[in-house]
Amino acid sequence: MSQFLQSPLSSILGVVAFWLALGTIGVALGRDRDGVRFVYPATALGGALIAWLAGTALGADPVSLVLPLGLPDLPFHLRLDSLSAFFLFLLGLAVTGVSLSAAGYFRAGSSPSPGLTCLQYHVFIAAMVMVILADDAYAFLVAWESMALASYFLVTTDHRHEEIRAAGFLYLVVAHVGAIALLVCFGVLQGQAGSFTFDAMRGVTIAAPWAGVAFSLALVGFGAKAGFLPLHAWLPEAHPAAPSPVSALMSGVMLKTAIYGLLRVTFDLLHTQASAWGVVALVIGLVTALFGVMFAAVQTDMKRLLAYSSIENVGVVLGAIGLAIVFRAHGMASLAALSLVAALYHCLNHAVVKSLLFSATGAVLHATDQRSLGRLGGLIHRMPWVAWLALVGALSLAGLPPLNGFVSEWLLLQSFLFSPDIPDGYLRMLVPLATAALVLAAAFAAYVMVKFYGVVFLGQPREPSLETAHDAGPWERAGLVFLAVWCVLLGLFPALVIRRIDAVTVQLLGEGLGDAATRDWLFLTPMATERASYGPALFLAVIASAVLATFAYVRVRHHGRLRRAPAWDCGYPAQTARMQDTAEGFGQPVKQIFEPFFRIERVIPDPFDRAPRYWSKTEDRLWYWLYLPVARLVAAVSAQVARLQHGRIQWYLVYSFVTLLALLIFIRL
Amino acid sequence: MSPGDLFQQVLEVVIAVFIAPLLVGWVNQCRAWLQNRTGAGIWQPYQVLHKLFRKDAVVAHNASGLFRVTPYIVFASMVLAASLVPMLATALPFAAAADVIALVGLLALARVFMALAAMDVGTAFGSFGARREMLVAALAEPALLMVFFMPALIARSTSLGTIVEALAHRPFVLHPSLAFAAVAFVMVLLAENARIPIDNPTTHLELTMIHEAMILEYSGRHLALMEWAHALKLVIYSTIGIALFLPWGIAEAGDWPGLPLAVLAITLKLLAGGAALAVVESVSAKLRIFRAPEFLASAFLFAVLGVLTHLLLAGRA
Amino acid sequence: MSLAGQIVNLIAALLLLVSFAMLSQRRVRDLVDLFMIQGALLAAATLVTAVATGQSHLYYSAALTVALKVIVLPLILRRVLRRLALETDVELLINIPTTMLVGIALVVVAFNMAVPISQLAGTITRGALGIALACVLLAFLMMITRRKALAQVVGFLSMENGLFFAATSVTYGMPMVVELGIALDVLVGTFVFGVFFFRIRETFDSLDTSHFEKLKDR
Amino acid sequence: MSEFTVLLCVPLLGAVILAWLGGTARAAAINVLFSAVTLLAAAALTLRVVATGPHIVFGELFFVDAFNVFLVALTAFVAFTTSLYSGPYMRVEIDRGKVGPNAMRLYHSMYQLFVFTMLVALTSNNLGILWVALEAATLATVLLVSLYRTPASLEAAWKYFILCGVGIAQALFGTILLYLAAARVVGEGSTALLWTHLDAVKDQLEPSIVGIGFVFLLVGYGTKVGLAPLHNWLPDAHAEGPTPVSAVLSGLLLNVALYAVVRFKVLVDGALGTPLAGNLMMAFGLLSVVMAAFLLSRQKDAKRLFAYSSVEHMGIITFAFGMGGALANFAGLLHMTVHSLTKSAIFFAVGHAAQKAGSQAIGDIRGLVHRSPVVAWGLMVGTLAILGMPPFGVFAAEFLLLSAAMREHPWAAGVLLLSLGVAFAAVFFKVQGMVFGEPSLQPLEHRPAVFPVLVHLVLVLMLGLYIPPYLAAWYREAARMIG
Repeated sequence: MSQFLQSPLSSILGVVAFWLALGTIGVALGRDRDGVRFVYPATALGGALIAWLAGTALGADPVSLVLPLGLPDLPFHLRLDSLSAFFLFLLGLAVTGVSLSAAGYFRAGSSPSPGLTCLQYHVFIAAMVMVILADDAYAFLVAWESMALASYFLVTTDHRHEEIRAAGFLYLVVAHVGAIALLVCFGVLQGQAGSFTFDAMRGVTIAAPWAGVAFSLALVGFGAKAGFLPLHAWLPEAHPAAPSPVSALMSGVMLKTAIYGLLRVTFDLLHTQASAWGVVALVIGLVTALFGVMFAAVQTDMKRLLAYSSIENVGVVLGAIGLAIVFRAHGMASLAALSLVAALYHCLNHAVVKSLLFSATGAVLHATDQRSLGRLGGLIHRMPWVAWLALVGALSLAGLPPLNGFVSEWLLLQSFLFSPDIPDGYLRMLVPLATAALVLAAAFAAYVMVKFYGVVFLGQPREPSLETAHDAGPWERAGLVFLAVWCVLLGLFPALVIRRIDAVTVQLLGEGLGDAATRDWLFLTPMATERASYGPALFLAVIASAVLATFAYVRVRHHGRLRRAPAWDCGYPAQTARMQDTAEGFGQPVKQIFEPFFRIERVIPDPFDRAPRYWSKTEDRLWYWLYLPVARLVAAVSAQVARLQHGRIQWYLVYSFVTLLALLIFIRL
Repeated sequence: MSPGDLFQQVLEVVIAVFIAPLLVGWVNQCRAWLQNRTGAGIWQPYQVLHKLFRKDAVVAHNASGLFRVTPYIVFASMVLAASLVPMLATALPFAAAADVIALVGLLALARVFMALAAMDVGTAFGSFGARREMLVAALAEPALLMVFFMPALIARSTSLGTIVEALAHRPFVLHPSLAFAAVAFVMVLLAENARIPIDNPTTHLELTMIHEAMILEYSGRHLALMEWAHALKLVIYSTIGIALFLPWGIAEAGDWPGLPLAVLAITLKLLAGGAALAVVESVSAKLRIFRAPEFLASAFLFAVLGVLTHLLLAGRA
Repeated sequence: MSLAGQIVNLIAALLLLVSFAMLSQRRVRDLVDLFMIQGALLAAATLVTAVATGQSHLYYSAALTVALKVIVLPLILRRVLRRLALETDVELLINIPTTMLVGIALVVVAFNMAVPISQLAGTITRGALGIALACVLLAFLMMITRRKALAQVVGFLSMENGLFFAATSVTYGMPMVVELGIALDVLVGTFVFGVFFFRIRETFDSLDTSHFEKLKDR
Repeated sequence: MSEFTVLLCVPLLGAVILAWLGGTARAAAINVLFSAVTLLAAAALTLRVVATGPHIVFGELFFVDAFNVFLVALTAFVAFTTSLYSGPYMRVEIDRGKVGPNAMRLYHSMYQLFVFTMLVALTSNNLGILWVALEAATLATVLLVSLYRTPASLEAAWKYFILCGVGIAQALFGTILLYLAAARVVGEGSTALLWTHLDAVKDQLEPSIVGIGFVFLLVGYGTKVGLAPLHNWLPDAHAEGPTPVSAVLSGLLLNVALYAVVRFKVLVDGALGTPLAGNLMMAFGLLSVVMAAFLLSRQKDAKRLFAYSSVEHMGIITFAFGMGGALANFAGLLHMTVHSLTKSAIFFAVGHAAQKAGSQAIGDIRGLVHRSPVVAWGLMVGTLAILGMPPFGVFAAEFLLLSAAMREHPWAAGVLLLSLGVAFAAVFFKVQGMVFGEPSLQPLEHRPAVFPVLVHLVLVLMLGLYIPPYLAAWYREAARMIG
């Protein structure tokens, strides 16, 4: 056992191998659905083990390993340092919770070929681990694309539907474009360092123009995976298409691997140079965040809504990273550490929360077969477990204290507050705007979450079939509880977590938050107590005691009588579920306020219409500004090229002839 | 944390909780005077609360546990918020638990619960009330945060106690940016406390109400707690405004003799503030709900402008 | 220049003339005749070179040329023509004067191209390389301008002739084993062409390559 | 060397015997048997060459070194797996009345003959024989392409024949010029065309002749490689012939033609001392990649789609060899291997799919995964592999190539990457529609031959994750030889 502990890296590889074995077992079990299901708890066990191993590796010395795989001159290099340990920890947590609920989710009928899904699922998580562990470009790209492929297959599990195939295609194409950008990025780094190993890249400081190129490519490459604007289009398509546990992992963990990559390249390999990079990241991040939340507010599909919310959160993380880069470039390492901690904490929170919420939607989907918000409602009565646990997630995602979502937001706002220390005037002017964007996004996140939770779980059921919805099974409950408990723990004891995370900032920036942040386990004081402090545990204690005191006061002083009656509703007699506010209703004011963001098509009936129809579609402008023009351009070029291939043999002979003559003349010149 | 501090803390909370209905009564009375009515008297809110507490709670068939627990959570949140705002003195032991950002978060927590509870019953009014409330909040909350940032930048701290101390007890400096913040804050206050021009606390006119629509299904003790919390919120906002923009007279840590003076100061300021609020409400008309975002957006803009101004001026200095 | 060289040059000039004649010829049957003449000229040139240089394998080469290109291939082609009762006129894609002009340009290019090479060659016949290259290019041009499958095949074979002539003129022919291999390929190729004509005829009722424009990406 | 004799004689003997027995029921088994013996001989030869170095056989007429023995092994392997595949595939075609016994006799005989010509072309030391063998390969396959005697197949075969015939005629002219240059150095006669001799004196060859000769050779053999704009025969021939023929055309013939180009490039480089040959190859390679990438999205026929993909990949490999240097050559060799394996596997899968759908049109093949999951996943995985997705070998090769290209020709790397991206989107969109979705297919009367598909893909996967040291050493040696 002690030996096992001494080498967390090889133990983690052991878990990866174990997962791959589980996947193979899944295929072997094939169509025996219930048999396949019970593979997942074992997966969860592996996830927990990884989380624990990674937890111990945080702050420890980096461990390296070379596997005898890969290219002849470039075997797979692996490395476990604090940065990778942190992301592995995040992965472990999410995988544990999601796999537990996956054991409940993958019931009969959930997937046409459960064995295959099981294999893809395990390859997916194994590939994510390898992405995080990879320490050379080849291993990284292999793991990266394996991850993309496995998740693509998972997204298209239900590929009989045209739109799911379209979603999968879009996803894989964007992923591939990203991978190409990464390949070039590593190529640039390699050109300077002379080797594809990260160790070699780490060892050199790359000259300015090339470093900038590498950073931009990394931003594009990782942005395509993380969903930074304008490479986000795949995300709201692919997430809803996938089975819910997979959506959970994609949103919760896979997006974070992109963040991991960005951090790895920017801080570890490029040693963060120009403050301009940070500005770019900050702007893109916050625009992405705002964009994500605006679109989340107008969605009518619960998984799409969550997907857009993921875009928002990833944008926030990117904004935080951008700020960290700016601070770092101006030599303010401790402030950079603060922003970076905020970014990392947000990643961790989002991983747990999104896993929780997607798993909850999985349970809802299972119980009701409905994804559309217009056909849900009132599930808190039928599915109390899922509803109450989802409430934790929704509140956390809304960024409310004392849950975890608030902690990272708080840290980030703190770091924004210190940005006036930046010596650059223009930057200082930019920061208030950025702060405004951030708080706006955060406030709308609450709007979105109220919409999500209220429409799905509260109110009256909008469809009669919902009356028979069943609550989640024991496995799903276990997974949800696990994740919800982590939401609460991460919310209540941030100081303890940050004490650990600080190892990452020390690794990346050479300086962490230091003692100030970690002195007190109860209060979070990143700078100094008098400057800012936040004590969620005390916070909760006061609220809880106030609730109890009020309750006791009311009961003792007055009474606890309660009568049930029909809802009053200002006395309107006939109340149907259709009279409740809808998801579209929630979207309407946002559409109105932020109209330029959206591309809205409406059909509005005129007053004399015999069969009035109202119909409206809200779309992403970028789809029309970027994606379709590119597709059209390629199609146009193809059409031109295809004119050459017109079928007449004489012309083909002319091509050969002309080529020959041209070359002969060329060579005589 | 000395026992004295703790006492001060508890005292503040208790005062805030128990004067809250009084402030509402005072504002209503002022409004009545301004409208040439006699008014119900400043003690009326206490009687209403008492009445509500005695009545049975009637709960809709469709209401879930969330609906019933919400009044307690909302009330408790307001209590905690009250304990964070320096009303009489700046030395508050609980203040370490939450700074301004957390305070905003806390208010948001209460609001989200209220909105969810409003949606819980599944009536038309409840859900649109919730939606409107969240929309208003989504614009007001950022504005509020930006308002807080300005003094926070001045004091280089987000802890409310430190900010107020810095503003109140340091050598007098004119901060032009605070003017922007003050305007923005007042606008947020109006919006967040369901006041005209955003909402009308006295109407049940279906198309315009926000706050009332949300608590429409509440009755008995639940309604009492909701109303009380609402009143408390007004106190909190008022005291925040006072602490940030008119902080003079507040007692410093350990400054026991200063306390009576502080009590007097805060009473006067609250009376004046309540009257001012009544004036504002009486001279302005309720906005159409579609215009509310514009109102709030300008509040947000003011706050951002304030921060920008601060940075610009600080940059020159 | 030796007499043999002069004779070879004369034959080369005749070859070029035949090439132009093929380019301007509309009738398939006449094309085959011209091809036969070309083969005969090629054999003659090889023979002259063989006599002049005493390279024994050139005799075999000449014999092979006669056997293959003067006897067997024209025989096969004529047989095909008769069996398929092919219509006589060859449709052109470009009119003949234009083709001729392009052809002359090609001859200029070919000569220009060949000059530096032929100066390096050690053979008595090296001056003919330009003509050989011109023959190749003209045959190429003929394939481009003809629509009938058979005309294309004749062009292809004529190109092969040009290549043989080039080999003879600059290097006194390729090694025997290679030459045999090439001859075998040409022979088999012609057989395959023959098989093809029947299949095409069976399927399309004509040997016009304008039927062959279905496979395209336009 | 007995292995070598066996290697060349067995397919020839097979061609003769199958010309006689090829129409019978056992013909497929006999075909497999001959291919298996060839494979064994190739394996034995490979082992011997690996152990003892290059060999020259039959009075210098043939020789084997690291470069060609690896292609011999690959050729024999793909020929073997294709023969395995061809049995069940052609049985369906017979059952459906698309081919009769005579056609099958021709098919089997020509199949073996084709393998024979490939092996001769690879092992020949005489550049003239190389030419003869490649021309013979055209002749052997041209009738296979038109085996079904449909109008489209005839058209395809005709274009194949004429374009490759004309092309290879240019190559002959190039060979003559090279012979002229060589004869000036080593004297006339057979030795002047022996590669081993030429290689030794390559720096004494007259540059101007060799330069012009290379143009002819490149245009000539480049036509067979399928380099744009000389590639026009390729999609037609691949699409209209029987699928096993498409598989060997893509998997073997293109490789061997490229092999010829590379052999000549070595000589030309030596003679010229400038990177002219390499630059020309790079230009052709790049043009092929770009053209193919943009043509891919217009394809409606599944096999034609993958034929264009072959053009693209041959372009990449040509680019790699054109760039030269240890890394790029290594990448090129690896790419040759994995492209052969993957592309033939894809053709196997596509063939079965087309048989099930009764049509090769992409639009008619839908939901393959419901009807025959293994074939469907073979197609899907093969496609992803060929599109350069890790963890497959094609990615490894492209990674190496691009890393070399980025260092030396960054702009070219950009063009390559752009084209790869376009190709990815184009091909993947179509294949996704074939594999997934609502099924449109009939079950087949025979079990499809999935073993060859799986074997190829497993090998490709392995090459992406792990290149065995001896294989790597062998590639390195070959890469060193071709400069």
